[in-house]
Amino acid sequence: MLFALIVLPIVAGFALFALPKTDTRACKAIGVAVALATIAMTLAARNSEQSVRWLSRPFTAAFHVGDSGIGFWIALLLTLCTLCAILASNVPRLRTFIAMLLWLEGTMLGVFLARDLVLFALFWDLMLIPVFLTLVNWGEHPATAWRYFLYNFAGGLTLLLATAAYGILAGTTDVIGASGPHVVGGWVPWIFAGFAFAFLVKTPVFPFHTWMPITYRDTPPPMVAVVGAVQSKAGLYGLIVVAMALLPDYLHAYANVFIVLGVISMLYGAFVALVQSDVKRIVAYSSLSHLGLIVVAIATFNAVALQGAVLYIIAHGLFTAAIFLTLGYVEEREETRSLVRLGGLGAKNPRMAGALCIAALAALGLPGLAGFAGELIIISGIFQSGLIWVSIVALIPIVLAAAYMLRLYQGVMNGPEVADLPERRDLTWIEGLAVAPLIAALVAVGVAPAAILSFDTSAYNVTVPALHTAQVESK
Amino acid sequence: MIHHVMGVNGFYPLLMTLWLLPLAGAVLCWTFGPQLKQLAGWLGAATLGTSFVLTLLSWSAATQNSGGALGAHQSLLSWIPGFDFGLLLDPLSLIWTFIITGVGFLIHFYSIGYMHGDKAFARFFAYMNFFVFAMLTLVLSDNFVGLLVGWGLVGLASYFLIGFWFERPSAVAAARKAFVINVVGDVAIMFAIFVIFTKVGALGFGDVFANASQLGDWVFVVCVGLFIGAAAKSAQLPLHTWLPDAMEGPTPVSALIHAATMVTAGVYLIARCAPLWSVSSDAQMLVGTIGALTALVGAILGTAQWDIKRILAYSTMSQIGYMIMGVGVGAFEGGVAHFFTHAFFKAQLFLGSGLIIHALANEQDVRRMGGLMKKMPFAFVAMLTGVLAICGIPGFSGAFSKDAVIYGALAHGHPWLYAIGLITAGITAYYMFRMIFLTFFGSYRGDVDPSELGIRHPELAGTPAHDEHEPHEHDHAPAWIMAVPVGLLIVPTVFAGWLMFGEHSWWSQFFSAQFAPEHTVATPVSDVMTTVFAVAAVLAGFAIAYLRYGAPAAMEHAIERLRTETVRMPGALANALYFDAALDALFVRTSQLLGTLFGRLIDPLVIDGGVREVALSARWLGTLVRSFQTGLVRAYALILVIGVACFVAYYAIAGGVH
Amino acid sequence: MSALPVSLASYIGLSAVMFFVGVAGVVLRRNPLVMLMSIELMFNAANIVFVAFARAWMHNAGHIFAFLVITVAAAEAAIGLAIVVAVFRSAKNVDVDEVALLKG
Amino acid sequence: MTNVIANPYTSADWNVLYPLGIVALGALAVLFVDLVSKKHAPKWLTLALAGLSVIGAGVVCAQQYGQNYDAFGGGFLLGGFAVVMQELVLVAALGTLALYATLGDEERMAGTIALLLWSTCGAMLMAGAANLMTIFLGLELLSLALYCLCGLRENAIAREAALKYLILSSTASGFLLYGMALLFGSTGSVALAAIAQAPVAGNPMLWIGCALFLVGLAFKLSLVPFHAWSPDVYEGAPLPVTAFMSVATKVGALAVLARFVDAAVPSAGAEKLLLPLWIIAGISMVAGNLGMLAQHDLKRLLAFSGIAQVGYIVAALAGGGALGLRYALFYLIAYTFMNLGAFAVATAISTQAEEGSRLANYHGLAQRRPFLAAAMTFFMLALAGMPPTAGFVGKILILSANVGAGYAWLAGLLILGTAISLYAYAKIIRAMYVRDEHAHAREAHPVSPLAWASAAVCAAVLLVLTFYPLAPSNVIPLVR
Repeated sequence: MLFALIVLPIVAGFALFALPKTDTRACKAIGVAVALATIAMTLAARNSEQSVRWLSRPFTAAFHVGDSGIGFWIALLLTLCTLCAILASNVPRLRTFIAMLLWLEGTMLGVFLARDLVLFALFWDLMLIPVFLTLVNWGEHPATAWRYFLYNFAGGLTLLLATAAYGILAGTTDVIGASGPHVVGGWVPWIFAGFAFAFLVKTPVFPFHTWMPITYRDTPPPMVAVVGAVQSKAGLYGLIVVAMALLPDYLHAYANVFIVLGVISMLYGAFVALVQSDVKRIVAYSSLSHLGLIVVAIATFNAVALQGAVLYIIAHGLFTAAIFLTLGYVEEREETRSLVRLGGLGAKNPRMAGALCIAALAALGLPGLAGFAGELIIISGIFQSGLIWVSIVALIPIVLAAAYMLRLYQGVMNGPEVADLPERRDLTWIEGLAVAPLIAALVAVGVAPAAILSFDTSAYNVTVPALHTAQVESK
Repeated sequence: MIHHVMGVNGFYPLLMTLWLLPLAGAVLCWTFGPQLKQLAGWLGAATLGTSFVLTLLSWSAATQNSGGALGAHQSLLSWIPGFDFGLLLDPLSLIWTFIITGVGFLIHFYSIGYMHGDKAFARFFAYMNFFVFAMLTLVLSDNFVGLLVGWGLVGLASYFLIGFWFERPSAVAAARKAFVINVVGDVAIMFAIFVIFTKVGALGFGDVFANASQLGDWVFVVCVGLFIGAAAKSAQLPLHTWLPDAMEGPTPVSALIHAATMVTAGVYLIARCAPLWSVSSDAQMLVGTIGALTALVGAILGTAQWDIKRILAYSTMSQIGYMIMGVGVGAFEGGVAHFFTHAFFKAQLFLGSGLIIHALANEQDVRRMGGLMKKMPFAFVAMLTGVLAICGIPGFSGAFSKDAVIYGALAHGHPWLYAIGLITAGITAYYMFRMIFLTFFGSYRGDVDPSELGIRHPELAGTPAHDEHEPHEHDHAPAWIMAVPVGLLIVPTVFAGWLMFGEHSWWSQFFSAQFAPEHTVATPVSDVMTTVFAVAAVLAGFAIAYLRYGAPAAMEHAIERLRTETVRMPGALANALYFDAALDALFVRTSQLLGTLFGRLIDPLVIDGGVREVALSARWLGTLVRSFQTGLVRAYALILVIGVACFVAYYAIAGGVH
Repeated sequence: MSALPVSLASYIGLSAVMFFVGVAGVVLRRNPLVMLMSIELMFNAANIVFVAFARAWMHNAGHIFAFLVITVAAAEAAIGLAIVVAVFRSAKNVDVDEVALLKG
Repeated sequence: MTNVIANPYTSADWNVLYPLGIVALGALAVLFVDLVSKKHAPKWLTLALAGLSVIGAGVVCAQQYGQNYDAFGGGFLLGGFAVVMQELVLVAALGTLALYATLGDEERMAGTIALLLWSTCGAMLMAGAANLMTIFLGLELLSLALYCLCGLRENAIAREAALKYLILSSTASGFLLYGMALLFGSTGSVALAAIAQAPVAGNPMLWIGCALFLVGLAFKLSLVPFHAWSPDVYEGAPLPVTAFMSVATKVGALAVLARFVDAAVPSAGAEKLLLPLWIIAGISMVAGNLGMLAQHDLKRLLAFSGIAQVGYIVAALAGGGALGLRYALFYLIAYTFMNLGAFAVATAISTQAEEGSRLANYHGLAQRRPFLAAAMTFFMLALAGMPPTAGFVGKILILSANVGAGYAWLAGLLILGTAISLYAYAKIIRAMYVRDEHAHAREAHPVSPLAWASAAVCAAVLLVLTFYPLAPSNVIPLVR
């Protein structure tokens, strides 16, 4: 089941090419069907795992896939985002584009469901390829693809190196989802550095972030919805299941570095987002800001912060995807992304405005929506772990988020109608359908986030009991 | 840990219904707006009316008291592990619910007339109902997180309603400003929540207050955090600047959200957290002082306004200053009482001003009014009762509550705050009667050229021209729809204060189980003397206002005097004491500067520049490797020989040839 | 006429000189034919060493090797000539420095 | 008495050479058929004969797997290692035949194929060679035939390539040979094992002999700084020859090198003795990849790539551990298929008139030939060491070998080199996938099914090597 889940989208992506190039409806229909199937299979595959022997020397490795506790939720997010992205896709050469989305889904499912480090690294590098090809094919600037390539493959390389070295020291790489064997030796700091570099570049964190705004700018909206929402989480997921679980001593030792980088990212991204005029760049920098918070959360080794981090990973994915998709509609209709040009669309496009509004509100942490729950739990965890000043500083980006998200929303939807914008109709039902599940999930996760917090934190060497254990004690 | 729940646990369907009805109304109005047309207004009002009735029916449940558990508690759902969300209706939240649904109903009803013909009529009622739902969430929540959720949602509703006419850039900017400042408050409350969660391990009010001692010295931090939240929501210094701008919203919005209910959430928060406040005298001092200063500054700024709604906005700020001062110093009963009466008379004033604005086709500048008493006697009566109440003329509602607050400051050992309260009372009388004289007395100035009145930019001076709002002549709603709520509000505006009259008033009975007995100090003057002082101050204020605006001499030269006053307005007053400019320079400009610096300088030059150097050097090295490929066989042979020479040299040395 | 025994070192010395002459020829001469001849010199320098040491070790592998090398060198010369002729078929004089189409 | 002298070797010795003999006879058969034909032997017949002999040799060779025999007094060591290496050479030959089927002209076909087969014989001989004589013989057989093959085309650059190859390679052979002579002189033996284990202290002739011997091998492997010939020769030679050369010479030379390292490692001075080898391997990884950055010709680019790839493989031998050797072999196998695959794609887009090796030929290939473009992408990713290719697994294995053997600096250089190479390989990928405005102008000519199939097979093998747990430790034998 799990193997099938990973392979299905990849194979389907190839199979699409058997269809005639012009039959975009069929391509889309198949894409949607595959995405729906992956959602169903992901749900069905919870708590299951599969393993097949792979290498026995120099270390044991296996094709071991399964839910690491956290991976399931991200996989679910991924399948949902992919479905929405395929529904919302409306680009030239649609067949190839949908194939790219499906490949991206399959490879990323591999990343989040891999229980073996080598398999993880393998899918990690694979997931970069569809994005790179998309940038080459649909991007506006050739330099963007290179920048993406340069940074991410450099990260992929250090990941490979670290994986190999870890495997040799530990004797096995079949370790994800548990607290792995304790590795020691002079090499371990370098192994840790290799992992950390890959994860921090992918997330990204200041100062490795400069590939990200331009990548988000140039990738077509449906793809960037998946990339911004889910691919960026690969780094954080890696930090949790690899750095926290397998190399806790070193994450402890270098926690301050991570916290400082996270805090800088948080503030840096928020400030830059305040003054951007390209709407996609605003969201890109807001991601830098939001994900910085999660990096801090992970570095605290606090169970509550970790639970919040996972919740916020999901929440951030949902609202980022929703914002990007909606902005994609805007761009498609108005042929511009500049806040200088845009304005006043809300009057004629209430559905579009509503979707963007809810997504933006979730992004700025409106209480009751998903983003708020994540932020609240994360920062409580940070406070709980004694980093009081960090928790205070972490509140600043929330205020800034309100400013830039409203600037974004109002700049597009409010104000007097701009006469020279091409006037188009409101969202079609299928476009609405593409955003609706994300919006619904934002509300649902905001109101009842408990399920996502239920994973077992004990594998991650946290120092303080998690929320649900606290509950057990209290009863 | 034993769970302490405030209120008697049970199943209260009425409570849940009155909470959720407005949400249902909002959803219906939003979803079926185009189909409902004018019915949306009636639907919105009806849900609130029903909620109000349900509130009255829940009265006995809210006031039940069994073994220390006061009020009704309804468990709802487990939000995150360990944190259950529930509803709590006790006397404190009952008072708020009463106002929210009661006054809210009247304002909704009024809005049916006021908003008649607006193209987004249904959307308006959806937002309004949503606001009521959010506000009820705020006051009915039994824990800090739920309160914060309501806190954020009312901010959102406020944002929507301030920016209701979102085609107007000024409305859009005002909405954003209000929201961002309120988020500052939200995060401060979040911080307080972190402290409580870490130190106490629970977030339910009952648990927290029962274990408040575990907070230790952190209780001051918690109080400050909560107070920053309260200050942002309730327009306390220095976070008040959004409130005057919020008048960009339709007048019923100003009446409901920015006068009667939402802006008093800070008062509710402090009253709710009375067990925390009563153990932190530092917090009392801080909050009481800021409340008093806000009352004073709001009143001073109120004297310099020309826009009728901005006058009322500053007066709201000033009056909330009183309430905050009251609950801040520990006079919870008095502070809450002032909330109660203020809700009536301020709603009354706003709705009354709405009548004027509506009749004058959206004219809001008092300089262009005048002599309206004859044209609009009903509005005059409504406004006058409101003004008398706000000034605290004995017998009118405001007198009882305001004097209780001012005296409370003295009784809790803050003579300076007492003095400020009395001075503010005088100033209040001055600017309120200034408004009355300018609006209703003298002759109508609406046909005078604005420049003669000193209005340099009429379009910027509070006279918005929003066609979509302007009702068509033939399409007026019946006049009674707007008149009835105003008329009904006159009753509590005048009489509500009597509930608080006397040593063992109904009010103090009502709250006897809610608030712990207050620790008062011996006062040099009695409460009766306080009323005398207050009346004296009010009379003084009235006298000045009369001399400047109401006396026959002033009336004769009204136009010249107004022009002079406008032109000679001191800069500090004209610019609202530079609060806006200071906040702008300190935070907004700085943030933008940093953003520009990072985005334009560090990203492209420092980081990318470094990476580019690396890439370029790789390419340069590639060219270097290439440059050896000259294509000449002999050159290759030479390279080969040199390589061999190196090899041989190494091996010769390593092999021991000396 | 006295027959002085020739030491092993002399053979090695001779072969080393031959070898260096060969190497110098490859690097310095521009005529491909001369270069090929220089390479033959290098091969034959090796042959001298083989034969000398075959004698010294009393091991006939050196001899066999030398024959092998002679054969290979002959084949190489043949192929080399063919290629040189093919390259310079139309040219009046032969100069490897003028053959540099492939570079960079 | 005479019996013994006349026939020192038994049939067991000669049995070992069956595969080689079949290939050599195949070459003769090809020539014979051409001789008896009216004008030329038909192209298909030549290729079929050659193909049959190569496949037959492969089958016979495979049957030898598992037998261990020191043939010809240690001149040729039969064992798993030799079998695997010979099979690789045969694979290269078969692939080259497929390319010739597309590109060769009938007139010269028989001679060309015969030379190719003899060249194959040389490489196969090297695969099992364990003494200096067989090594030299194999090397020269391989090289002499290749000189001719390079020049077998009627144009100036092919001949220039042949001339350069001839002169430089012969010079290198001269060094190698002189080194061999010194080794023989200093140890009195021609057996690699005896040489490598000779006492090293106070034996300068041995050391200098080693230096020259290793230089000769490094030249054949085109390790920096002995690489200068390879870009020019690769570019100038006909496409199939380049393909063959890029694999077969490297397989042969690596087989010898691996034997030498394996034999030398247990001795006392081994670390010192082999250090220069690791150093030039490290330099090659970086310099080879750097050299790729500014190239516009696929063959030239792959020449630089080959420099770096061989650097990786040699680096895997560092430390001399048994695992390192196996990983080197694994990577060599993978390298064989990825290189052949890339050349197969290049052949598929070639015409008789023009070889498809200019990078310009690849612009917008994805539009014209999406599957070829996909295959090429796959090979480029494999060369770059990206998943899901065997190149990825191979690199991980080599890294682990390096780190495990204490040569972390080699691992570091490998990472650096790979990082640089990504850029160069991605340039080709991008060229293929970028939208070509003149797409309609470039007519997509028919693709040879054989070239197509070769590419597909290579891709499939690479994929299988990635996912099939071909634990190198189980299947791939040691030097024996």
